[in-house]
Amino acid sequence: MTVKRIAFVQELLKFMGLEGRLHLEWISSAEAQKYVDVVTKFTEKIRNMGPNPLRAINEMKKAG
Amino acid sequence: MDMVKAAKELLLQDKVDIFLGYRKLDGHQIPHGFTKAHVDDLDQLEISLNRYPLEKIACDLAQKDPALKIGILARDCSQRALNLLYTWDQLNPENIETLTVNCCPSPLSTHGDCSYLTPKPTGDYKKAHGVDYNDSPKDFLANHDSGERLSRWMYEFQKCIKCYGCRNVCPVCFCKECSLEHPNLVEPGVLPAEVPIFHLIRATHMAGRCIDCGLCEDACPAHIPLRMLYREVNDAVSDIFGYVPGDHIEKSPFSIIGKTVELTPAPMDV
Amino acid sequence: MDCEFVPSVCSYCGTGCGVLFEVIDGRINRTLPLKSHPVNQGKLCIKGWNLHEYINSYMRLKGPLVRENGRLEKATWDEAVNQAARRFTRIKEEHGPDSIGVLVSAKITNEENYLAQKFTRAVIGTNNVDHCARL
Amino acid sequence: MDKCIACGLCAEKCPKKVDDEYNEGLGKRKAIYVPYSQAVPLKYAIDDTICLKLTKDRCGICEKTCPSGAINFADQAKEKTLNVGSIILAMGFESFDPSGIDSLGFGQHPDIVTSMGFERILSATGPFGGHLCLPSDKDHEKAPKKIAWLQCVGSRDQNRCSNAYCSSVCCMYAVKQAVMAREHSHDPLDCAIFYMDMRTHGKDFDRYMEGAKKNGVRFIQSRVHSVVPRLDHQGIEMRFIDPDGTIQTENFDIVVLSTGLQISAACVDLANTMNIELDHGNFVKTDSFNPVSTSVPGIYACGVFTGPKDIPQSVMEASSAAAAATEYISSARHTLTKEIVIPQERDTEYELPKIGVFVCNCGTNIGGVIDVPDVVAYARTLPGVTYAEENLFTCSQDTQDKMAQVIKENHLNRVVVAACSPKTHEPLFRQTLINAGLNKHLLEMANIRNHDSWVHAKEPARATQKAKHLVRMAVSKSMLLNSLFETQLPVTQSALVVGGGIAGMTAALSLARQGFPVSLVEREQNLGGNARKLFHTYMDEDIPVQVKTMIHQVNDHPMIHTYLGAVIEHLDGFVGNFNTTLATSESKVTIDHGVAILATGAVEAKPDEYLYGNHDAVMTHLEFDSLLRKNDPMLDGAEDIAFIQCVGSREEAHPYCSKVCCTHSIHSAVEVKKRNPNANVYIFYRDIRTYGKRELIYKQARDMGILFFRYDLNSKPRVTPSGTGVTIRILDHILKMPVSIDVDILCLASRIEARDNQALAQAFKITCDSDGWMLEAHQKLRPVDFATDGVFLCGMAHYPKPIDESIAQAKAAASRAITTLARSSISVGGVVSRVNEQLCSGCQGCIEVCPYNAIQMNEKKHVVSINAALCKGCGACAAACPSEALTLEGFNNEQIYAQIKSAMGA
Repeated sequence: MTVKRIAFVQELLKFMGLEGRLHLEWISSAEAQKYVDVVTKFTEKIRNMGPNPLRAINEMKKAG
Repeated sequence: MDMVKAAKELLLQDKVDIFLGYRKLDGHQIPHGFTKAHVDDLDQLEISLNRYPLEKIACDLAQKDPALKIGILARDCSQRALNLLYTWDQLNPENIETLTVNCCPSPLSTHGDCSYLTPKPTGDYKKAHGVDYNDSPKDFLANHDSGERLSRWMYEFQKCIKCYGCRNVCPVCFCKECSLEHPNLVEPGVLPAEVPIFHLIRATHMAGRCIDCGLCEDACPAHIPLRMLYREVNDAVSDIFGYVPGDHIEKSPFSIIGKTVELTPAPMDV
Repeated sequence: MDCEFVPSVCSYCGTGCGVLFEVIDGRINRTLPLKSHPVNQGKLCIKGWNLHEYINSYMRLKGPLVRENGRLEKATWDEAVNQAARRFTRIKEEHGPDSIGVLVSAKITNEENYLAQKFTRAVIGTNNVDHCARL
Repeated sequence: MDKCIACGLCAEKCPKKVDDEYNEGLGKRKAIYVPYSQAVPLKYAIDDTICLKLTKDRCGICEKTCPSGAINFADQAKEKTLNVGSIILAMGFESFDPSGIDSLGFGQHPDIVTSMGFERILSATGPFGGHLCLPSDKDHEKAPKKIAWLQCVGSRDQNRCSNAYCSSVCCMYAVKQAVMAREHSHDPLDCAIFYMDMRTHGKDFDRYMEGAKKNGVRFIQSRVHSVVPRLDHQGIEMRFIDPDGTIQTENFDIVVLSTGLQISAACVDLANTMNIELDHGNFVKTDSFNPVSTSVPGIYACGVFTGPKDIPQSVMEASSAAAAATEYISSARHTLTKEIVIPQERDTEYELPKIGVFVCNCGTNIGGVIDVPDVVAYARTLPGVTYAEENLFTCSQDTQDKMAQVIKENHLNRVVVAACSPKTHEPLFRQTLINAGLNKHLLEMANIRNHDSWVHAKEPARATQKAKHLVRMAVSKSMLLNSLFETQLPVTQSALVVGGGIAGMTAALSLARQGFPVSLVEREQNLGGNARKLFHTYMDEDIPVQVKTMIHQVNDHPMIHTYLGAVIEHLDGFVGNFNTTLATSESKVTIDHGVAILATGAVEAKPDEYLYGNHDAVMTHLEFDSLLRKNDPMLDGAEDIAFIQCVGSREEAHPYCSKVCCTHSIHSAVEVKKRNPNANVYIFYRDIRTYGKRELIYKQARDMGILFFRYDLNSKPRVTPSGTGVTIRILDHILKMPVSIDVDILCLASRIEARDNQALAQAFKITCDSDGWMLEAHQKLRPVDFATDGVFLCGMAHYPKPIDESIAQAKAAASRAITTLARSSISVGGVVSRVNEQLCSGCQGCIEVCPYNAIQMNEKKHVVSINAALCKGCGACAAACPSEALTLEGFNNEQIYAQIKSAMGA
């Protein structure tokens, strides 16, 4: 179920120009190293993508 | 007119208790529920170029009386909407009779009289900064890079005045409580709405549901190209799951657990 | 079961959008935009979409109520009007006419609105009058 | 041991290292250690053979580092005496040690490993963290490109070891390891399995093997002659004869020896002490009709100790042994139970939140990294918090008592414990709340150990910050917590058993012997099912005689009511409270029952090939058994008899193995040969699957001169009529020549086919798989349960199986059923889903996603309703509902949003 929803939302976000910001990975509680690797890699990836463009838009809007 | 005769027959032979169609009142083509008691009113039956969500009205009626037999003037999109509402148990197919109206061109008929077939005019500014009504999702994706897609959609979304018209007019929006009114998701009383959360919530909820009738886009006072957005939603659902809402009576892949779809999560590319 | 549609004009503001009431068995159930109306062309704002809600609202006031000992009690029109007149007169005498303001509503007719401003200016004697739909 | 909190400081400091036997010597462990990461209870143990303190009275550093004073070097082994009514032996097996077989090279090269060793290599908790690499590579980086598995190492072998039996599980685990190794590997990996017969006879196993084949795992039918480490260190050389008869040499990076299962000397000793009879393979001697009973009354055995078997069968036998062990001592049930006195629960509904926050130091586990006093001070500033303190060990008994005291004195009505994982300690803290007179659901935990101090040990300042965030989130959720209540529903303490074959009768008898009334329903006019048509088991037990005894026992038992010629017409209710309407030809009966066991069996399919139905000489097994039973003259006159295996099984339309036919055919063949030693008996097969102890009868058959011909699916035997007999033509795979054999009787090992269980499945809300077999809750761990509570399965309705396995499963089903029946009531509620009928639009999106069938549609109101007795609180429905009409109690949207908001508001 999760994989279906995520696959769809990933498509939708891509269409909106927000691709790559959602990721799904199955990690069992026994796979500590995999968890660390995935989270580190994803954090790094998001950091490289720069600040959240939506935050800027919403702040601009609030300021009028 | 054959249509009138057929509708009269439905009422007179008690096949339906009420027939939903259109009539002209004060110069406006508006929906009307024809009954056996006033069967001659059917002489005024119109097909109407202005489409209203007759299926939603049928739901309203069915909710008040689940046993009510309803006749309905059905375009292709209505037929899809009805199928979807059958799927989700909002209408009982045994209680619905349809009179089909030619609208979208099909192999059976060469012409269609639906106003939605003509392209909508898109202004120059919208073409330059927003999203063209008449673009196909695939072209839009191909012709604009990621940053531009975002800025174009945000341009469209930030016009939203949160009238909820898109939801209110939608023939397949039947939930009693709507996530768009959930204070934790969409902050009430705040305008403009935080982008793009309102529209993304709606888009996700339309997945596996949107029957592409275009009434939402028509009802939008801010001219947001909603039909094009939900077409992308439909494309995604059909590409991933091979499911076309309203095509037949079958629950959406998001409501079926199990092996029907075998997907693996997309890899993370850095 | 009867189901008819009644075209009307939105009463919330001065724009005058065309609306269509879905009336099931004599009870208004839903508002739709009137697609062929020249003003709004099938679109509505959030207020217009919910135009039908107040008519059957359980919170709607259907008769005069007078507050007695901190509680609202049902009263006749005469009692209510007399009490209001008495209190307004006293307030005006003690604090002057500008201590009173009148807010009128879009949900009453033009004529009633006219009367309200006439009442405010001529009877009470102040220009403190306003309307909720000053778009 | 009570004091150990498994912080691991002792092992960190311990200076003594040895090879870790759990990782098959591929890694190291300390002298103070946790034997394996899933150990329950999670406590450290000292290896007294190597501990410096215990062996040489030096060191003792662990005692100094232990923060909770859990180490006691003076602890001695103690002798205890227990008085028990029954004993169950479940002592398991040891993996065959291949060091003695020189030709396999084990111990001569680090990259030749046993299957157990390879299992550890693939495991995330294994020596290389789940990274597939060459054990010979010191850096654990070099990945293998080619891996070979050698089957039957220490099994089916009386030359190089004395294990004549088949170990039953190695074929399947080798396939699994090959598939998993390929998944683990980043580069394409060549996996080859060298085998004699592929014995993947379990449920869905053949499908798995075919999938592996399709994905490129190579299966080579060959017994490998020798495994030689190459002198140039370029892998391992294997020499073998391929199916065409040519000698081949191939190099592999890793060679896995699929070692068999055997009984350890210690187990044999214990068995001898107990006077339990063992068989040739040192397994406990059992019979088909009492598969878990040993030769000593009152002592039962299960698992590999009674014969080689896989996990599902072991689990079944375990439950089965429990049933057998309790059958004769059931009168003692509940005689030693003690009642717990629970304090009156305080009504907190109209109180303002008064939150108490307890932050745990966990010795130095948390306190060593996080500034706990700072977190406590911060917690005091949070809205709603009226009390906050730190504990050294929140989970210790004295702290528990103190907490209960604090809760009472300060009138706390919400409790936040910032400590470890709710997985391990939530039940404990819930008990503390109960003891303090609070509803146990008014507890929220913040995991500042596993999620914080352990992973951010190097950044104490930021870890403290994160601890504050976690506490703030927990506090904001706890503010919205409600008391949740459980109600008690009475249980109808009787059972319904559907199906009166061997499995159904066994289950009914087991339940009745344990004191529970049983309604046994059989569709036919008599009991016994398929077993009435069978001849002998492979152990030469007379099946019809045994079945007759069983039918007598059923008919004579006062607790069993049998309904013959009856079908289930309607079923209502749920676990503990079922209500079934039965229809017989004359009347209708309504039965109330608490549980149901489905034992509807299976049928022998009628073949549509090999002239079956068109020639009198061609028959199925059941028909052949009837000849044997009646000593039919047709048998005496037959000089040549043939058997064709896999008729309708393991084909595209029916891709499963019928499991019993190889043994059945061989046993019949042996019987024929015994009656007429001059008869020629031929068996045409694809893989001979005489698993476990059944291998011995295969050996016997070969010794008696029965001829075996292997055929492929794409070159099946061709059968043509010739007079009173038939002619079988086949391409012999050794001679590479067509062979033609005239026989008088041809017996077809026809497929076992599932019954049409659709109506039953619908009534009991269970599912059947694509082959028609009923689908259990979990193929390995819950083989007799359904996802629907209170319904159990056994016998061939689950999958084709021989009598001993059917009986084991039937007793297991009875045992599982008794876990419900033995209680007078079940509690319902707590963390379950709830429907807000006002918001439900009746779209039924939730019904499809509920894995437990706990949601029904209320047609009248056009809304759904949840059966709290069936709901397991998974939350799938809450996620599926578009209107948030369904919420999961204790995890409702408000609570979760409060947590998210509080996390974002940092």
